Amino acid sequence: MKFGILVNEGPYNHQASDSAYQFAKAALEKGHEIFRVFFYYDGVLNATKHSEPPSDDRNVIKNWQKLAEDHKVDLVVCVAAGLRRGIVESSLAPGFRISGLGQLIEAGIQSDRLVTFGD
Amino acid sequence: MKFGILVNEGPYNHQASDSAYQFAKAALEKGHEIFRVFFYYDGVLNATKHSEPPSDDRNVIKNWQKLAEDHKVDLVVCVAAGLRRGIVESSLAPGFRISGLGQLIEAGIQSDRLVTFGD
Amino acid sequence: MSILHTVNKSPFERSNLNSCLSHVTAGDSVLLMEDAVVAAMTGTAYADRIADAAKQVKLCVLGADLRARGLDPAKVVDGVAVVDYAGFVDLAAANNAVQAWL
Amino acid sequence: MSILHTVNKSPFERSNLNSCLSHVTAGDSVLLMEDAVVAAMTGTAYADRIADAAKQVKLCVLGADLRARGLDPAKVVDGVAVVDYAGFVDLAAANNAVQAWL
Amino acid sequence: MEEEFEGGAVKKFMYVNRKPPYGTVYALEVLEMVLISAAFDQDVHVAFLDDGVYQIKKGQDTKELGHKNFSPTYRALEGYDIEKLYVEQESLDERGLTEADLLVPVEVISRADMARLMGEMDVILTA
Amino acid sequence: MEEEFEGGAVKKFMYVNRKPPYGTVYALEVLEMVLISAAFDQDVHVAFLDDGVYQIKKGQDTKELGHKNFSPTYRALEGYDIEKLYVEQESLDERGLTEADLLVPVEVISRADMARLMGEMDVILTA
Repeated sequence: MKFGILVNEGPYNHQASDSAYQFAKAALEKGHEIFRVFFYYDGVLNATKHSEPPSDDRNVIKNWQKLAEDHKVDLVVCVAAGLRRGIVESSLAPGFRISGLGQLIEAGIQSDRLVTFGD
Repeated sequence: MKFGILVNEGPYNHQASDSAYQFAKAALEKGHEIFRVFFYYDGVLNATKHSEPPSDDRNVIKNWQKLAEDHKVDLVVCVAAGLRRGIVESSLAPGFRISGLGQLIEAGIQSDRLVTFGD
Repeated sequence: MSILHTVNKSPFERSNLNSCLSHVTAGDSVLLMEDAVVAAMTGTAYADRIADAAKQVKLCVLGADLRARGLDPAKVVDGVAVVDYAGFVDLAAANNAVQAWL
Repeated sequence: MSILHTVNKSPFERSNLNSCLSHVTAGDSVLLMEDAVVAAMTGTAYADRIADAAKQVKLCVLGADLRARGLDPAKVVDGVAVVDYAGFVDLAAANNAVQAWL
Repeated sequence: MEEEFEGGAVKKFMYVNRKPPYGTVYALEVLEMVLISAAFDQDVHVAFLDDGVYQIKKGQDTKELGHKNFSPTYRALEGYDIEKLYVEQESLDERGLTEADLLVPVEVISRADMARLMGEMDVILTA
Repeated sequence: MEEEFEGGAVKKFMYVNRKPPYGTVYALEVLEMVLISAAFDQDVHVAFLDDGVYQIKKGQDTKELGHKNFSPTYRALEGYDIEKLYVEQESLDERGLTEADLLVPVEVISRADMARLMGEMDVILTA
């Protein structure tokens, strides 16, 4: 089955991004496909390359990057939501790309299920 | 009277930063002093220099910068909260500085009132 | 000693306002701001609770937040005072501490 | 047609879970996750509401979120099923759509 | 209510609004999502329940806040062929509001009908 | 309960915790704030009410989530001379919890006493 995932909140402040990551990992392990992960609202903040969490905690951004590397998951950041919040091309960690909100609607159309994680 | 202000949330996603700005502006207009504005939790995201909101909306970051310029308000971003969320020296808009959480406790001690704005 | 309590979320969505109102003491003030301003209006399922609270403490609401949401400051519950940001500053100054119910 | 409803906030803090439970229909499933897992426990002021809901819909709770908060999966309300993330994926696949009550 | 299923790619989308405007950005950014979706020729439904009904309250004036007043955009949705706007009766009642308080034509339905409508959707987007 | 007011700079600080841990970062970052405040020789009070009581629930195990389990740090507060921890009785009751469920020694007080205690504070920090 093809899953689309929408992440509404940034890293650390809310568990949304962690839960989305755990869901995506579990879906892939079960042989499902992740059509796309779309980052909207404060979710765009998950794409920053400058995050350096304490070494004894999980690294939310690196978790997504590794998932993208290992499974070619498409990680898309909303351009308009990013501009509001200061996430632009130069802030992006490897593995993320910036595009339009249409990519979320497309994920809704192309995926069998769209699952949202937020506050 | 001396006010300290704590901003817990980032720009746009929550009204907290707007309300804090309106409070600070009104306090200054009434002749009070703002000892410091401290940005903690997602509040650190108010300091990004990369934010470009739509031109028909308010610019939250510029509002703070102008307040700092016009009234020499001390805008302090928590270093540890910033590191988690990717706000580091190179991301700072002019007018903000990064320092430790002790600056918030000091604001609590030195100010007559500490007012918190959050989610 | 008295506290200015600020509440910024709708009582239909969150328990902040209820929790705040069960921790006020005589002489305290409560300011409804941001999304909490909906609680100040007459005709809602919450209006009686607000009318009761307004008898115990000084209850205020931010006019700017009411108007932004299309709510008429002339139609707030009896006993609730509509204030502007300068009034918010005065409330913070008039009490000994400010507690945000987040 | 059936929906998997996800709820991630405590019913003591927010109205999400109440709102969700008043919009479920026969055959739907509800997953309590993140801070909403506190609702699944026996002994709380909310437990009767959950026990009732578990008779109407398939009610599940994420074990990882229970254990993180020191809550014992063996002590959830009767009729609530404890699942892992793989179980969450199965629930999403088994229903026609997923609705997050944010 | 019949839909064109030519091409097999038309899905029933629902955007669920449960939060008031301005206190958070969700109302505005959901609206931006609704507008974009118009370009995809899907079967779009927009639901207002709980505090979401405040998003379409008449008479919003944000000058003092400095926020953009985006409420007129709801009236523009019709021009994008987005005409299926649903408001929950019980949510209005709890807030002392009536259909006359709303700035855009909507279909007011009961909570039970809202629940049934949600059950017919393929994609449900919330914030 | 008497305080040293030498130097005139000792204020009564209260950190109010009302949210569960892990769903949001507030519990952790408030704890970091409490730890820093220890260096300033203020009169520190830490209150747990509403869902905040879950922050000090025994037996937290975050391995599956990947989150850092910061709950042992509450037990370390004593070493920083932060010993005034208050828990609201009614909040425990509503959640079916008792003092025996808590991982650190606290003073359990009534809601009315919590309200009175708040009224004595100079600075109240919440998140």
